[in-house]
Amino acid sequence: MQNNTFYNEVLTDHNLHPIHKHHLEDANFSLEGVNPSCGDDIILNLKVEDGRIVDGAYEGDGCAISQASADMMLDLVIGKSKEEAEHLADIFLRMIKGSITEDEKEELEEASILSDVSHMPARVKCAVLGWHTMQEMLEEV
Amino acid sequence: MQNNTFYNEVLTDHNLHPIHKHHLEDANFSLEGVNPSCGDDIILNLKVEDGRIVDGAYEGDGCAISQASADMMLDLVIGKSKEEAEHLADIFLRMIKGSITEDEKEELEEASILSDVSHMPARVKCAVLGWHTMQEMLEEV
Amino acid sequence: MTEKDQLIRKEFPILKNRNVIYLDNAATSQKPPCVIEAADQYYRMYNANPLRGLYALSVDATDAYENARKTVADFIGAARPEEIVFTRNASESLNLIAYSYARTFLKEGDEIICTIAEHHSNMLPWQQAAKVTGAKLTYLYCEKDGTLTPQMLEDIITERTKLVAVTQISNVFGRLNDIKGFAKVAHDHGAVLVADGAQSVPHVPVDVQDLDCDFLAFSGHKMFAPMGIGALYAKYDLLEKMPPFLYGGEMIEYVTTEGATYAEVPHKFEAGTVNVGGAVGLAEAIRFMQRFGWDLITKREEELTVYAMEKMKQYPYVHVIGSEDPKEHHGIITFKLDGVHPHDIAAIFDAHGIAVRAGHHCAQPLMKYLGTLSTTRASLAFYNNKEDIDAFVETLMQIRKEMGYAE
Amino acid sequence: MTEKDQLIRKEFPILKNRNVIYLDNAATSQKPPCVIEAADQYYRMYNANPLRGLYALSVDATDAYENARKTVADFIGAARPEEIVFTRNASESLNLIAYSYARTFLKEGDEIICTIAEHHSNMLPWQQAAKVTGAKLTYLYCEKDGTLTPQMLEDIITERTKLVAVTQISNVFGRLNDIKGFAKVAHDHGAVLVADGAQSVPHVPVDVQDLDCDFLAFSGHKMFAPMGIGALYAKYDLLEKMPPFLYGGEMIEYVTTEGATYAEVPHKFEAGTVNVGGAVGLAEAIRFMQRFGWDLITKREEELTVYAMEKMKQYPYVHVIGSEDPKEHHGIITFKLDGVHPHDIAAIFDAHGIAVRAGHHCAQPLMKYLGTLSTTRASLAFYNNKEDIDAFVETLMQIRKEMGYAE
Ligand SMILES: Cc1ncc(COP(=O)(O)O)c(C=O)c1O
Ligand SMILES: Cc1ncc(COP(=O)(O)O)c(C=O)c1O
Repeated sequence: MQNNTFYNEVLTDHNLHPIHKHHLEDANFSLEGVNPSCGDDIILNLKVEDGRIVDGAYEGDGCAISQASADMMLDLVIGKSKEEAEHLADIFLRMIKGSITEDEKEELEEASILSDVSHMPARVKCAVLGWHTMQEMLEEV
Repeated sequence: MQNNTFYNEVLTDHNLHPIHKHHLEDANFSLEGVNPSCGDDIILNLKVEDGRIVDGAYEGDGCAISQASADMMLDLVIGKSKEEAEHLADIFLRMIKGSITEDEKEELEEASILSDVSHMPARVKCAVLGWHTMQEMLEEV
Repeated sequence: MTEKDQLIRKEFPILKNRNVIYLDNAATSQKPPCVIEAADQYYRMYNANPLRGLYALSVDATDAYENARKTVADFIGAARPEEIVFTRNASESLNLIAYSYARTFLKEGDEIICTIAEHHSNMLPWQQAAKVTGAKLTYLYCEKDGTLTPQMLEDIITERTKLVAVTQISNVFGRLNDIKGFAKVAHDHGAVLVADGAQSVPHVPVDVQDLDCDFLAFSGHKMFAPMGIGALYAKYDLLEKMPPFLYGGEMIEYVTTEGATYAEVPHKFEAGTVNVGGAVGLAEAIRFMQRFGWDLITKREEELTVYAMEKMKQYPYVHVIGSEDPKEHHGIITFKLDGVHPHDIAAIFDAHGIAVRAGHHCAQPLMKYLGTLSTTRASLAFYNNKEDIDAFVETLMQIRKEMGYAE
Repeated sequence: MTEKDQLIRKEFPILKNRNVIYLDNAATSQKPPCVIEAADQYYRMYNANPLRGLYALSVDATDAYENARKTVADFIGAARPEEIVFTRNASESLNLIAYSYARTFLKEGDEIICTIAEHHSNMLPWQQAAKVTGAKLTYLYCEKDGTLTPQMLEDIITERTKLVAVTQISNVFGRLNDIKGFAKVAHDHGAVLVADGAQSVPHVPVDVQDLDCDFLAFSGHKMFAPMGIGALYAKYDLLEKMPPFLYGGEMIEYVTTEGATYAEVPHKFEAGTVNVGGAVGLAEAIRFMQRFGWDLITKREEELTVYAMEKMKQYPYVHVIGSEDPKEHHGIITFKLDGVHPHDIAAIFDAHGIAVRAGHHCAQPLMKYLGTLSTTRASLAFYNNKEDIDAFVETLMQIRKEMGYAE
């Protein structure tokens, strides 16, 4: 019996004890992202001031990968400028496609533990749900 | 190269030089029989008096089997009573299904050369076209 | 493994080749070599375009195809081979009924009833037929444990009801519905009964004449046959009066620039070159099942279901959907595990070499009715054994821990 | 046999096993072992229900299926894999267009044009679509030798014409039509161009982007692949705007009791469990063709056609339908033999171990236009050789004698 499941402590911790899964009173940007095939569904809320993400949170339902990915994303982008967040999203999405450098991977900090998803085609959509939602949202900022 | 084709002299002769392929002025029964899948098409004409087939002929188009079969059938039934003709049709159709006795086969005279059609499923409809048409017609007599 | 287990397992080398514990049989079954080889043998010795050929190969291909039809007809107790139309899968069979029968014979004011427990393939075609004809689609709601009785149909059926669609075995609950009873109620009110046999034909003996259903749809690939071949059973007189569905070669009698007349049943529903290889594979799959026999198949599947559900009952975090009685599951065990999303459950099973399915099981309206978005399903075939169940349950009880729960 | 002949023949053991000279390739081709084995290998190592599975086997099955789609897309030069919908055969592909596109976007007063030379599968769906929508179906008549030019379309097309259906290679004449030219005329008048590729995709290089056709339908079984798999190519934006055809599992996004939203192109057109084994077989058949290459395939087929037609010309009782130039036949030689019915011709060929086809070739309106009910057709593949042609011609010249004629 193999036992190298990909659900390590960092991932399960973000899933069971998310830091950013809550309502955000004073958000000025809000967008729902869904994965029809999985039923994953998150609502991403950001508070953006002067082109900088000053706060963020998400709500919703989904598998551990979609939830933990959104939580780690918010860890990473809160406090960053729109451009920095877009840059990170770009790296993350390329990581999931399997094409980034080690240096870039480091920029993703904890979120880099999801790199194995590149070998799990059925879960790609879960991992990128939060990031795609943020990307789309930032186009409006 | 095998050479046992089933087109022997009797068959080809009835096809190329049919005795009964012509118009019949004073027919009192006429019916068209067709094989949609092959395009075989014959019009059978009989002159029936007092329950006896006193004359018969056919017209139409089709493969050698359908034409020769109709010609041999008319050879056989002209001069016979309705019941005798029906009896022969019954034997013929059973021959094509592969289930008659040698004695019965003899009753069919020349038409018995078509017994091999029982091994040629695609040609069964050709061989029985004339006979089926006659059967249907005799129901009206 | 028992000796019997080993004997059966020998027929499914993929399980060993891939070292997989395969518990997704409701999605598709594995194929024994005899089925694969029957199709091969056809291609190696008899392949031709059947039906119109005047040469030996084509006659052989026609025989192979029509004999397969007869095997299928006999297997489900049809009155005659012509009552079997070969299709691609159960979904196409159901669409054929919806396009040819429902769209022709139903009209505004009429009613279609289907149950809330249907697979999308036995629901969407009726939604569409209703939309196009103006008929009304009414849902028959099962109880939360999946119970559906003819009496429940009796309570909602009306004289306007023209078609009732019910699955014989639900792919979520695994419960065997009383098709004979439903057919009686439908007929008493002048409606036809469409049975979805996708999950039943592979797992329980089916006799369409006894059930008296008007239509039965099923797929080969769920019963050890290749993909790409399925069947529609319909009563002969219905097929006679239904218009064609797909138009083209092989289904006509005469064609002119103005229109066409159509070939005899069942050919009028089989447009274009038919799938002889698939039909031959399906016939061999049926003979394969018959060699083992229904006794063995149903007994093994039931024993394993009982064994699995007894074990699962011990574990408080797991909740099986449907009846508490394993005998009402026919090898289909759909469940929730507290605190873990089904997709994560399936992924962890996969990491342990176990194939189960997670999601809505093509039954979103049923999921919604049950108050969930998705569930996990283990589904058995008679080639599964106790070791499979042991591994399944052992892994199941580990998942919450792997996901960070204390227990 | 030349060395090359022998090399190619090794790929088709059925011809030796059955000792048959197979000249009915336009009906269906024989299958090389590599194709049979590719499907087998799938069933032995990768079989699962694809698309929704979260376990390794299912991921493998999905890859196998989607890679096959890519192989097909590349083979015909599609802009992207999503432009390929897998179907059962060319007939189903054409019906899909008729049901989903024509019945949705055509209305009373509109016009459909199809040629008189079409196979029933590219004519009956339009007759039906015309009947249901109230559009008018107009026939474009070819010349008696099969000639069809874009100018002839230009002469009859109107601003009301919304769809034009033309075969790329007729299964009776064998002539290659100028689809690019037809597409241009159709587009200039705001119509879409449906090309029937059933006879062309197996025999000549096809590049849909160069042709600029909107739809292309073809079958696997005529190009060395198993039966039961075919394809529809359509431009992406057309697929996007077309409604689904068959409804059921795997083609939806969300389903409620009220209705549904549909999956992305091409999945929205692939209801129910897909035929992975068939798709894998088709992809291998394409690689098989690519290993030999178009140069070899088209050259051999042309040489054999020239060789056969030169010989046939010597015999005064035989009359080939279509062009006098063998290069315009693409391996399809349809003919009449004076005084002998095609069914008898085919039966005599069969007695000599030669498989040819006799009948209307699913083109009754064309037969009628040519003033006949049926004809005989020999059709080649690149695995045929000169010995086949010699035997064919020798037998052909014997038939009248066997039928009782002096010569
Ligand atoms: C020109 C043409 N179109 C369409 C078809 C239909 O192909 P299928 O029978 O595989 O659907 C054929 C084959 O018979 C054909 O020759
Ligand atoms: C109950 C039920 N009906 C219909 C289907 C559809 O079968 P297929 O996908 O083979 O068309 C399935 C299989 O998924 C099923 O479980």
